Amino acid sequence: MPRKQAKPTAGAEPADGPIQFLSPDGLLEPDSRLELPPAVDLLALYRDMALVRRLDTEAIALQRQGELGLWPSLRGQEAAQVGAAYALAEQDMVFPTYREHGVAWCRGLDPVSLLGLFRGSTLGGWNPYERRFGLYTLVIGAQTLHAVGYGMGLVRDDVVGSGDDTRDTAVLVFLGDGALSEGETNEAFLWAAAQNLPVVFFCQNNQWAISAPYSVQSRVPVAQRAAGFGFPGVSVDGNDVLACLAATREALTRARSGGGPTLIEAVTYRINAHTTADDATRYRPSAETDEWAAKDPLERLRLHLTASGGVGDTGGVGEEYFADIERREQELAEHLRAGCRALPVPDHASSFENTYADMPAELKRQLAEHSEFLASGFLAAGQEIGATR
Amino acid sequence: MPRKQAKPTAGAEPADGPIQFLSPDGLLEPDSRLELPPAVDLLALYRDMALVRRLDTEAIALQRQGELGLWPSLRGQEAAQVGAAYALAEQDMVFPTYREHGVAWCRGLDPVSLLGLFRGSTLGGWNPYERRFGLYTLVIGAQTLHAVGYGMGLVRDDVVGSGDDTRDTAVLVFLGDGALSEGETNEAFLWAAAQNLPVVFFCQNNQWAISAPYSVQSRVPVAQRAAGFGFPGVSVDGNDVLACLAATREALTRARSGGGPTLIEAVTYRINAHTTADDATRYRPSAETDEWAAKDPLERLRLHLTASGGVGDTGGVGEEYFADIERREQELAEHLRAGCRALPVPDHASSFENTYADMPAELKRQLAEHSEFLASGFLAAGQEIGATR
Amino acid sequence: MSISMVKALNNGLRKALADDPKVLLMGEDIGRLGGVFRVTDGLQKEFGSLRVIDTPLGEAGIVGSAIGLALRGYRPVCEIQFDGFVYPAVNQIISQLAKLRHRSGGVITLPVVIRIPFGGGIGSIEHHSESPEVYFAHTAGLKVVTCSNPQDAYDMIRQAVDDDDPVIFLEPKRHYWTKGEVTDETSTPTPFDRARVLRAGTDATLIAYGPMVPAALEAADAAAEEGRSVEVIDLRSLSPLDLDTVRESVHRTGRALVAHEASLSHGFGAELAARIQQEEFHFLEAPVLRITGYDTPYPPSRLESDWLPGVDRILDALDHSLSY
Amino acid sequence: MSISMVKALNNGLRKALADDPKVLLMGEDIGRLGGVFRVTDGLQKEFGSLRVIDTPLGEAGIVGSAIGLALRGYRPVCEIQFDGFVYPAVNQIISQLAKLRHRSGGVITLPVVIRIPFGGGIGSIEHHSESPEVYFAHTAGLKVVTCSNPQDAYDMIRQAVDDDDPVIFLEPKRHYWTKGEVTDETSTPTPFDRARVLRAGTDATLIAYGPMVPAALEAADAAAEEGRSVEVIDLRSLSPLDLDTVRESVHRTGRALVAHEASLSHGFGAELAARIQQEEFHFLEAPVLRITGYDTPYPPSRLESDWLPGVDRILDALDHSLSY
Ligand SMILES: Cc1ncc(C[n+]2csc(CCOP(=O)(O)OP(=O)(O)O)c2C)c(N)n1
Ligand SMILES: Cc1ncc(C[n+]2csc(CCOP(=O)(O)OP(=O)(O)O)c2C)c(N)n1
Ligand SMILES: [Mg+2]
Ligand SMILES: [Mg+2]
Repeated sequence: MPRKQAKPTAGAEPADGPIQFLSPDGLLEPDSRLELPPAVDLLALYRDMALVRRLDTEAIALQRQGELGLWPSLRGQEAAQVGAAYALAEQDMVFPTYREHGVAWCRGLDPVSLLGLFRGSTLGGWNPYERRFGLYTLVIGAQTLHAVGYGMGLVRDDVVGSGDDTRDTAVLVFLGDGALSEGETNEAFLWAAAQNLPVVFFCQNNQWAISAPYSVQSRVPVAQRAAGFGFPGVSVDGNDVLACLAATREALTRARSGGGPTLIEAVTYRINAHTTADDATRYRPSAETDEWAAKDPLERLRLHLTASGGVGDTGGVGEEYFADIERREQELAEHLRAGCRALPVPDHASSFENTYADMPAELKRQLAEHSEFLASGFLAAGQEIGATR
Repeated sequence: MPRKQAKPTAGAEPADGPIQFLSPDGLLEPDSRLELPPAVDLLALYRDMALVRRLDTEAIALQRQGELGLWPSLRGQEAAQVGAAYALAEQDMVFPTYREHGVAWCRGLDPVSLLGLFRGSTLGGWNPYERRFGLYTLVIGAQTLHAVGYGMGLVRDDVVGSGDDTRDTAVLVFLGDGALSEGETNEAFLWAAAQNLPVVFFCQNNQWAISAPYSVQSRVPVAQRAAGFGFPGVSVDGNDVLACLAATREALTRARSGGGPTLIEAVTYRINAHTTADDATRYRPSAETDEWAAKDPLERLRLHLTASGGVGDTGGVGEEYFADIERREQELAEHLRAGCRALPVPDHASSFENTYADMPAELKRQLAEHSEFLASGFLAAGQEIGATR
Repeated sequence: MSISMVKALNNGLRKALADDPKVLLMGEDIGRLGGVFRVTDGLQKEFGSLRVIDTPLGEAGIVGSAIGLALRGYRPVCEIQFDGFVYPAVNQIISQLAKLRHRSGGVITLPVVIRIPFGGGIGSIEHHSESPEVYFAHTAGLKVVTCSNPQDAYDMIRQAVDDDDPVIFLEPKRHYWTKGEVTDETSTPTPFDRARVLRAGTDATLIAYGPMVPAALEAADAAAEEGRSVEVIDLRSLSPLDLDTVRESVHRTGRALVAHEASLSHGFGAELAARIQQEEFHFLEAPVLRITGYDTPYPPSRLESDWLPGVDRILDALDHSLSY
Repeated sequence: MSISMVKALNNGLRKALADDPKVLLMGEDIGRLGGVFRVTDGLQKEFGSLRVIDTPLGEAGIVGSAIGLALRGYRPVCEIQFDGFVYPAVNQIISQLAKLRHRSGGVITLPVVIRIPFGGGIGSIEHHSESPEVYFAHTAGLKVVTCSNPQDAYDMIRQAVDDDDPVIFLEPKRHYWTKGEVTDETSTPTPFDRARVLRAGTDATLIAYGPMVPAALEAADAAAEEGRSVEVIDLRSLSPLDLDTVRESVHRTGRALVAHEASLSHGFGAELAARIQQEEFHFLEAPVLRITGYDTPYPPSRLESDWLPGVDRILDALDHSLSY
């Protein structure tokens, strides 16, 4: 498959509003505020977005089948996540919320590992050090401070602004529009600013925090928040994978080189309900969802790729490319289904383990008592233990 | 005593930096960014600043004599506090930190009531509803959210933007530069902004949070923080009582009329140590303190008042004015000394009372047990009870 | 009328809003959505968005501004979406809400209710199944109550709103959908700070609250079949503690067991055991036993029915108690 | 060498910083000023401002960023300026710090120490005399320790820094200036999770920790003059609890008393009482008694010596215990 590079077609540029390269019709246009990234593999980008969407769709299906307790869908946010992830260097560290399945995918995590938390078979699911992708954080905003501390560690490790590209490191931390309202998030902003830390805050403003529209949180755009703390804020079309990639790349490069933090607002939309447990029809009109569906991040890139002359000089992309993606999607779906069902139900002892580095005597006693109880005659009647609903 | 009004003398205006009307040399100059308040009783302002300084000096003396456990001095911040307080309408509500003795004074509190908290004879000291002056808040930032809630109440009481000056009400909440870093303060900012609440945040940037210079908290000026949340921020010379008054008056007027919150930064200086328990020589050079002493807020107004032609058309203020202030200061000092020593040592039962609206049975039992213990033979040896240091 | 606990709470809140214009509800997603558990369903529509307030996403802000509202004469009822999200509000709860009456010598009254769906057993992910009651019960100045059935839910939420002290109102989320008869307001409900004997017995006293009450009753039923007479007490109020009711019972039975979901160490049972052993020292025939969650974080949901104390562990403990 | 507890902590932290470049100190005013109690005096000068960090004024930020630093391989020691200011950090402590090892199946190790000067008796204003130990001891995943003398302060702070679990390190501020012999590092200190019998006795066991230990010893002295032999245990570790040492003692003496400053209800003594009455049921000659602060906010300083439990109340309780 040829490595396709983005090259802008001529056209008017938007005067303000979020930075956008790729319009909903698939037209690629420059934007004076940001350089179009020079080396981008559009075909890979599209493929990953498509696979991530499939991952999401499959997880929803698994939830419906009762295999997962819950699933927070990323549908509509593929461009934001894949674009941001493509800007990462291997050594960069990522702190996600609970919705960054697309980033996890691009980081190379086995997608099955994302399911355990929602299946209730684990509280974690992967080794955060292996792919430099932190555990999902459900407490809104909490991870922003972990990112700050990690960034403080990078400074102390002397891997910021050394000039060595393979060493210099940044932190990319994700947050939602709702998370902007937590005190902890704002503390993270000010620590990062005051200490000029290599932390990029990537806020997916998907317009909703469960049922709260963005207007409940703020009357000014997300990116403006950063100025108040003294660091740059930038707003990009979150459904334009190129804009997301370009802005994140610029911010991460600055962060690695010692230029400090950036807040990126990716203006996007949560197409599905908050999670599979939510009913979005109670609080938002379907017209809004329809409007955003027309700005679909995958569709615009597909249009661009298939338009004659749309990608570089090679003309439109052919059917075999899409067929290949479809094949990979099928494989992925099967992998997820099989992997999900095969996720081990943890041993009862695992509830006790790793509470401390070494299990304290009292906890050992509790575990022994519990094991004995489970092994005792009571186990026979043990169907009803616990969940007396 | 004649009611003296501020009238600007001609002169250059500062291009940027904090808004200033009254220079350290006592020259009154206009500032294009803010209108000089039309009706200001400069003599009253100066007198209150002088009395407030004396209050502070006396409290420090009382602490040295062992009558108070601690005292947070306001020295250097008299203009900020008195200026802000003069902008209040009677119906406005004030939420202070622990250093707003000057505001308390202007609100008409008996200054003796300020001493109880620091003498350890009470945890409060006054009725916050009487003079619409909240209790001192020692937990940094906590009061900012109370101000927000109170402002929400005002909106619901329909006393915001009704157009009736005697009814429309605002909240003035004080905070320090250090308080800008607490998550709760930032939540207060965003709630006030998103709901357009009638809350004026008055930040005395006295350059220090105990030993932390402002640069530890932020790399941009205080007032800039507000823009990030979408409301106006303004910076004034905190040692210029007229600038403080004018900016607060403008902000409170806007708030009362439904125009939403404002953040005011009063750039000033904490001349003394953080409290009487602190040793500022450990962390800041005396040269800095000297520099700020030259910008003394009282001195500049005194210079202005005594300069021939300095106040309106009536010429310099005469000796009898200052003699009168001195008399009042003496009275105040005696009142404080006598009042402090006369503050009642609370009854042991008071520790138990008012924990709940009605004392629960268990607490009654504890109180009875405690009273019995105190009345028992053990009381004889009771000198050592408690503080085994 | 047989309704769910959710509906009972909804009715109670509606009544509170209708009775007193100073009552406000505030929290994340409580308006349009009606709360993630629908406890406030329809109330914003009925009372408007100034009285049923969709707040920004910040728990410190919710409780801190509720304090300010109370200072202005309002009676705010805050919803914390899940037990595990109350911690950002702990500073305002412990340092401000609990203390301002005392600090002000009784001048300040803060009739703030903080509703928290709590406990496990519904298959949730982490932070959604916590039992934080002791953090609040240990804090002087707060009242802490919990209901175990729709009638209590209806009565107690109204009593909490009427109360002049700050009340932490814990709702056992796994019983949200349990239905029960709820009679209307003509009845005179038990004061919400009193425990209630749900089942009389003579061999042992089983004390529970909120989520564990149905299991306690079930255990007593099972024990009865084996000829053991277990008295079951629903504490209802965790602070203040209705020790009289507990003592009267244990004094008779000589045996006490306490069940709760929270971790054993420093869980609610510790205080009960400490009280009972002190007050009924000469009358206890067995030590006070505790049937509780373990000293670990709440487990992933596939393990929760294993981890949570249930009927069988209660019966096991009962055997143990009776063996003394 | 006889030094104060402040100096002992200072020496311990200096040693920890010198021994391991990954050790960092962070907190408000800990650098130039050396902390409001001077525990970190001189350390920033010696180790630089990248290792001894003056942080912004935000406790959530301090603990949250300490977690991030630990994720990057550092061993941060946070100072919370006073007990009453730890609450803004409680969300990070309870939901993140305590749980991440468990959540990650043991992959994540967070060797974070949170130092908190705690307790009353120094004439401070409110929020400066709190005893929040139970909030942490009830939270699985945290270790909670406290020292009562300079030698322990020196040893235990180093053990806390070396420990791979998060440690809440409570410093009894009213004994900060108490001097005591401190031997250097050649000694082999008692593991910091073990209690220590400070004084042997046969008639009753008096259990204390941190601020109350000197009063407990004094009370035992006074009792000895009246011919009563009181064994005094300094718990040192509040979580995990060294129950073995407690049981062994109470088993012999048959009587237990617990003293602490925190409020009675759900205070630390509750758990001790619950354990002891269960484990030593047949050996107790009197109920476990608690000598504690009352169920009120901490009083203004003019009342604190009245409110705080002291030698006389301990002796009173001892009489009571022996009267059974
Ligand atoms: C501290 C905290 N409070 C409340 C919640 C409940 N909650 C879960 S997701 C959510 C909305 C988050 O919105 P946003 O930050 O915009 O992220 P999105 O879900 O849109 O990706 C809320 C309120 C939580 N997880 N944590
Ligand atoms: C939540 C909290 N953390 C820490 C403290 C300890 N403390 C008391 S005053 C202070 C500095 C406050 O500085 P600033 O806000 O600038 O007010 P200033 O004292 O200068 O008036 C600190 C850290 C506190 N009172 N509350
Ligand atoms: Mg969102
Ligand atoms: Mg300051």
